[in-house]
Amino acid sequence: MEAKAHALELRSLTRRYGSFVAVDGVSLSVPRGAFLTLLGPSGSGKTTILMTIAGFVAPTEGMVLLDGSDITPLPPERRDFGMVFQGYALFPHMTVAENVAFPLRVRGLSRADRDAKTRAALDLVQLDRFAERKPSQLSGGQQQRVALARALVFDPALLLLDEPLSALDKKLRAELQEELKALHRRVGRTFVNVTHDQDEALSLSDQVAILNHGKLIQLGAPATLYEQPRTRFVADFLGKSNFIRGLVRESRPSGLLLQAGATTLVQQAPGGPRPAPGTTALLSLRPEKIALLAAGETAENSVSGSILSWAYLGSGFLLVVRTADLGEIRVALPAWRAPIAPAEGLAVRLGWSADAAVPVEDDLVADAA
Amino acid sequence: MEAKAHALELRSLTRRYGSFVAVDGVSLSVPRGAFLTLLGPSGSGKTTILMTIAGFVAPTEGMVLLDGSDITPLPPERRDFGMVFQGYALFPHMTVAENVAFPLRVRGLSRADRDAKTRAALDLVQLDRFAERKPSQLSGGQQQRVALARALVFDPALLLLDEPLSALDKKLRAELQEELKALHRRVGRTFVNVTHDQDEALSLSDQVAILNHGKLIQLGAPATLYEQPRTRFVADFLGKSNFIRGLVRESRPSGLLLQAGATTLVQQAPGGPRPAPGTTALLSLRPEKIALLAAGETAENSVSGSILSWAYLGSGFLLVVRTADLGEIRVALPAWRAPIAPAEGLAVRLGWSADAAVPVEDDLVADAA
Amino acid sequence: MQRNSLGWWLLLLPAFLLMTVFYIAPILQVLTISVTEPELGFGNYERLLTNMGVQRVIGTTLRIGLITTGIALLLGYALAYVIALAEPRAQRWWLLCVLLPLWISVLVRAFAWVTLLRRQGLVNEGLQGLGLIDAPLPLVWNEFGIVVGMVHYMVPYAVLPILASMREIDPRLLAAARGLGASRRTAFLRVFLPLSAPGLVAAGVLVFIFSLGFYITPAILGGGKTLMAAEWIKLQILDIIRWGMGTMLATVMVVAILVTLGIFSRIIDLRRMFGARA
Amino acid sequence: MQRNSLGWWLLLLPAFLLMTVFYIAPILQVLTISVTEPELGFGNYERLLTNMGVQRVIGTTLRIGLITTGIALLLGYALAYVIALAEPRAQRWWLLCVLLPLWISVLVRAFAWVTLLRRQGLVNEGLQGLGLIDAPLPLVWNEFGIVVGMVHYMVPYAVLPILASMREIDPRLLAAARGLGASRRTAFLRVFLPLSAPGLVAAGVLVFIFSLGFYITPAILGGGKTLMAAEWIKLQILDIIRWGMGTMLATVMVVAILVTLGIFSRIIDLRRMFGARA
Repeated sequence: MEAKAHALELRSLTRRYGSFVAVDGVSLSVPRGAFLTLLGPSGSGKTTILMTIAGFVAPTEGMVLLDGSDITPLPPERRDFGMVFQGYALFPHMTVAENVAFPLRVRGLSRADRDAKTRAALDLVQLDRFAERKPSQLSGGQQQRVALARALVFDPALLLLDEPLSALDKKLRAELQEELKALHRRVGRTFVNVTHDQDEALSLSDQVAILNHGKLIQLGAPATLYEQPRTRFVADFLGKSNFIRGLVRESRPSGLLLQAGATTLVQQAPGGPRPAPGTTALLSLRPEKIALLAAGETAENSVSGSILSWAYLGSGFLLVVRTADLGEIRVALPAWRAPIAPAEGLAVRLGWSADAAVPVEDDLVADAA
Repeated sequence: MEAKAHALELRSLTRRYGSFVAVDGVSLSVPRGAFLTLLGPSGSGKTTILMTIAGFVAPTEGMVLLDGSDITPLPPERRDFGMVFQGYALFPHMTVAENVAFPLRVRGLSRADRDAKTRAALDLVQLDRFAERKPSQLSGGQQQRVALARALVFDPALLLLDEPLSALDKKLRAELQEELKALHRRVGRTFVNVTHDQDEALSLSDQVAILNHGKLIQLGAPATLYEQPRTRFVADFLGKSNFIRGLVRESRPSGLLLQAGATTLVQQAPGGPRPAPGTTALLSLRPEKIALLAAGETAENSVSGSILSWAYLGSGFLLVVRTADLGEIRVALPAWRAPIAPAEGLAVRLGWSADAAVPVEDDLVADAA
Repeated sequence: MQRNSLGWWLLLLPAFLLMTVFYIAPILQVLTISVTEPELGFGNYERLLTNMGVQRVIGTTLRIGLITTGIALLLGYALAYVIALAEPRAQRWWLLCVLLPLWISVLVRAFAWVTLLRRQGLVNEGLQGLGLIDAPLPLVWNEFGIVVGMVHYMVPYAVLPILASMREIDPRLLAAARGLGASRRTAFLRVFLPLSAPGLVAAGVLVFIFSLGFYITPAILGGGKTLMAAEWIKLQILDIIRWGMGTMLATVMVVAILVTLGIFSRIIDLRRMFGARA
Repeated sequence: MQRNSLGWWLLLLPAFLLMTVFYIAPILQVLTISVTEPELGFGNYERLLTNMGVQRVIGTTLRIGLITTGIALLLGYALAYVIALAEPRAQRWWLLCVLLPLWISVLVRAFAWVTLLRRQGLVNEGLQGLGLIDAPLPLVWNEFGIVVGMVHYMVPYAVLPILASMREIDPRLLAAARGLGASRRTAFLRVFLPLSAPGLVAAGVLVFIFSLGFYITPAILGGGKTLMAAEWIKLQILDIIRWGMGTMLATVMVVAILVTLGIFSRIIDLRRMFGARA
């Protein structure tokens, strides 16, 4: 299987439209057989990057390499990449089988070869029963699977997915996420996926590239990005986070001591450059890593406040707690055997450990530019 | 405030279209000042009920009462209900101020009164700066707030909301949910909301009515519905759930003893009729109420299995565990300090307490009909 | 898609030139003759100020055009309203009925009106049979006949842009107006009418301009007594062989039409007039 | 919305009846005359089988109609393709250029073609000036002239339905075809052409039917030598005063058109022809 998987590399890819820079010097490489997701808000350049890989957009600068050889000048039909378009782009005048056979037909395969491969591809996505239907007679999820079969039937070097799940409703999306993950494992090919849905990126990918304003902000495994975001944008875009600003009082290998108003915070600072004493540092603290402290209970960091508002979500509560020194802090609390019954104005004490938060760069100014 | 809030009652409301029964004998009452959400999948009749309350649809049978008096024959313009339509339905040829003043104008208020009330309503939704803009110049969230101001400006007896947040993206939706909740508290009026989004229903409402195929399945506070669903449909529609079927071996006031294959389950059965020994019972067990047991650890119920698949969601893992006796069990596990690193095929032991699951009626057959 | 786009355009250039020549050249030719026949100069145009006959023709054309436009808009709006509010299945049938006459040669339709409206026609005989009139009414070979025939021809052209405009109106807006306290009538006047106005204006411009250039219907239903611009031009060119005068009025008409379009293109989307939304 | 809907429809009933009578009555009247003049019976229709003149006219009409349709579709498809692929701003201009001739009276356009194509016209003098021909070519007062004028008139009507059909094609389908390995040409032939076919068929029906009933252009550019159906009808009725024969051919045309529409309405959506999507 690995033999069929290819490695992709982007070298300082830039694409300008007039004075607008859609993609700004993005370099990254995708190992053989990996599942890479390009994640970012709309306008972050993620789709332009995918279209550059596919050959529909010519980069202004930089190049695209497949297994080390430059494919930048090749037109899309010569790249041999499978692609699943947003909204699937199935040919409405062809049956499911004709859709799947299309890439084989334009490659001039014999009828027998075409039929065999089409049947195998439809089997792969469990749609063999629907071969003679028109795409319009299929549900959204089935159409999506036809698009996958069509993109995989000609053994493409790479599978490109442009928001493949965005047209589906919530329940179906979760289901097809699992299927897509299983399919990736089964065919063992390199997948490049584009999405703006953080849950999809986290649960599907081996590698996630976070983009904003055309720039690559951080690339890494899902857990790395969630637990050690490099910047405020990454922490905010991938899940919810609280941001705490403090003055660095001490900076040692064992950690930082931060001052925010009258509250002193202890913070581990694993690896990387540590901020100098006297500067301000920004911490990202996930709501689910904060606990409500019972009377007398202690934690490495603790702060008092009162509940400003709360929402019931079934499996949990989301509290917004107003604190004197740290502003509003969001806390996620499991609802099952919750230590308190949330009510507005209720006084609570929050606690978290020294390794719960992470220091992040503040790229909010760049973001607004 | 309470004086301005009104009570609404529906008495065995039925609406047929030919042989299709869109609403099937729905009775419910909304107390003064409450926030009721009608929740159900598409085609469940929730929108038809709202349109019947608004007066756009005449019921085939049954009636609509406001503060005890029958308003069924009144046309919509005589009911004096505020309504926020799906997609807002702002008048594109009028400015924001003209839109908000429209209900006052058709009621023949003087110019001075109109201006004062319009200004007050725009203040309420913090849009006073945008009074002279056209709706097309506003963002989705701002348009939604104009629609709210327009629906509230004439002191309506009731505010009806038809999927008010469905056109907005995820982040904005969460933001406006909080605003809508605060607005409800501020104006102290009775709100009736329609949605298919379970999170919105849980976090916004005082009361949720779950509908399916035109029938009212269960009515209650969000936590009651989530923790004590009456039927399988309710448990499945509101959040994720595992369903476990077992043979009742013993049935006592203290609880049930169920047999599922070689596994014996202990289950509390609070209130209500208890199933007789020898019958089968269906339990709904939420994924977040299941714990992974460490070696030697015990629980009231426990079962062994192996991880079939797993997904990383940032704040947690979702495991699908295959067990011999109970089939596939979904387990939600916090990712922060997770006791295991999930991997396919890993053997795990699951445990839960006797009060974690709830017995539910199996309405899946009725659902398929 | 962006690569090779220059080569692409070079390929299209001949087509573009051909179309321009094909479309613009005939019009320019007409314009040229109007200042060269019978002699070089603006002599033909001076007649606009001096020749009573031309002035009367222009007056008649404008008057009939305006009356036709008014009636066609009224009928067209009513029809479009009925169609827009009908069930989808009924809409299909209504639309077919409205468009059907478009398929039938305008000449055939003009003759049909003659047979209906003449002294021994169905209308006069019917009214006499009912005892409502003693002598036949003069329904044809006058302006009345022309207007009837032209309105009949124009109503479908009025319906299409108005209907397109009405279809763009979100039906929830009317429900919203009712829900906010407006009666059916107020909802129509305050919401539906203003929102369908662009279609009404587009239909008005379309029908008026078409009326100005109408030939067959006025020629047959007017019976040679009421002259409109197109028939006058044909008379000048084919019968009196005064190409200069004929092309002069043709040029005036083309210029007037282009100016009207130029003015309205700033107000409304011209594509609306053909029901085609870009 | 549902309440009072009966009262609502009663209100519309008079309008409905009026429109039916207004539209259907003239057509029925024509049909009646064809079996009552000069005497009751199908005598006029028997001439279809016996009269060489009628048969020649019908043959000429069908031949010119088919040629016009073919050329107009070819030009219309090329133009619509260019417009569909152009930038939105460019699209606006192209569309305006294509629609412009629609605004100008068909009579004026017919005369314009006469001046261009006649022996001393711009085309012949140009070709002679370039030395390409020695004697003027017979470009007008024959079928060639009629076809040129009719194609000029029909191209916009061909462009609109084809363009509407092309606009419904999701541009991602072409990208998908390329991405799956199809060259530009294959993507066009296998995806774009089949998906735009409904518009092509609709345009074909529209142009062909319009061609059958055409009067002014053939009358002026044919110079009385090539007779098409509409002119023949006019001759019968106005010049020879044989109402029976004229209305007979008119009826045949109306029936033929309705049958054609009936057949194609099963295949294509008729509303497509006017670019109006319901």
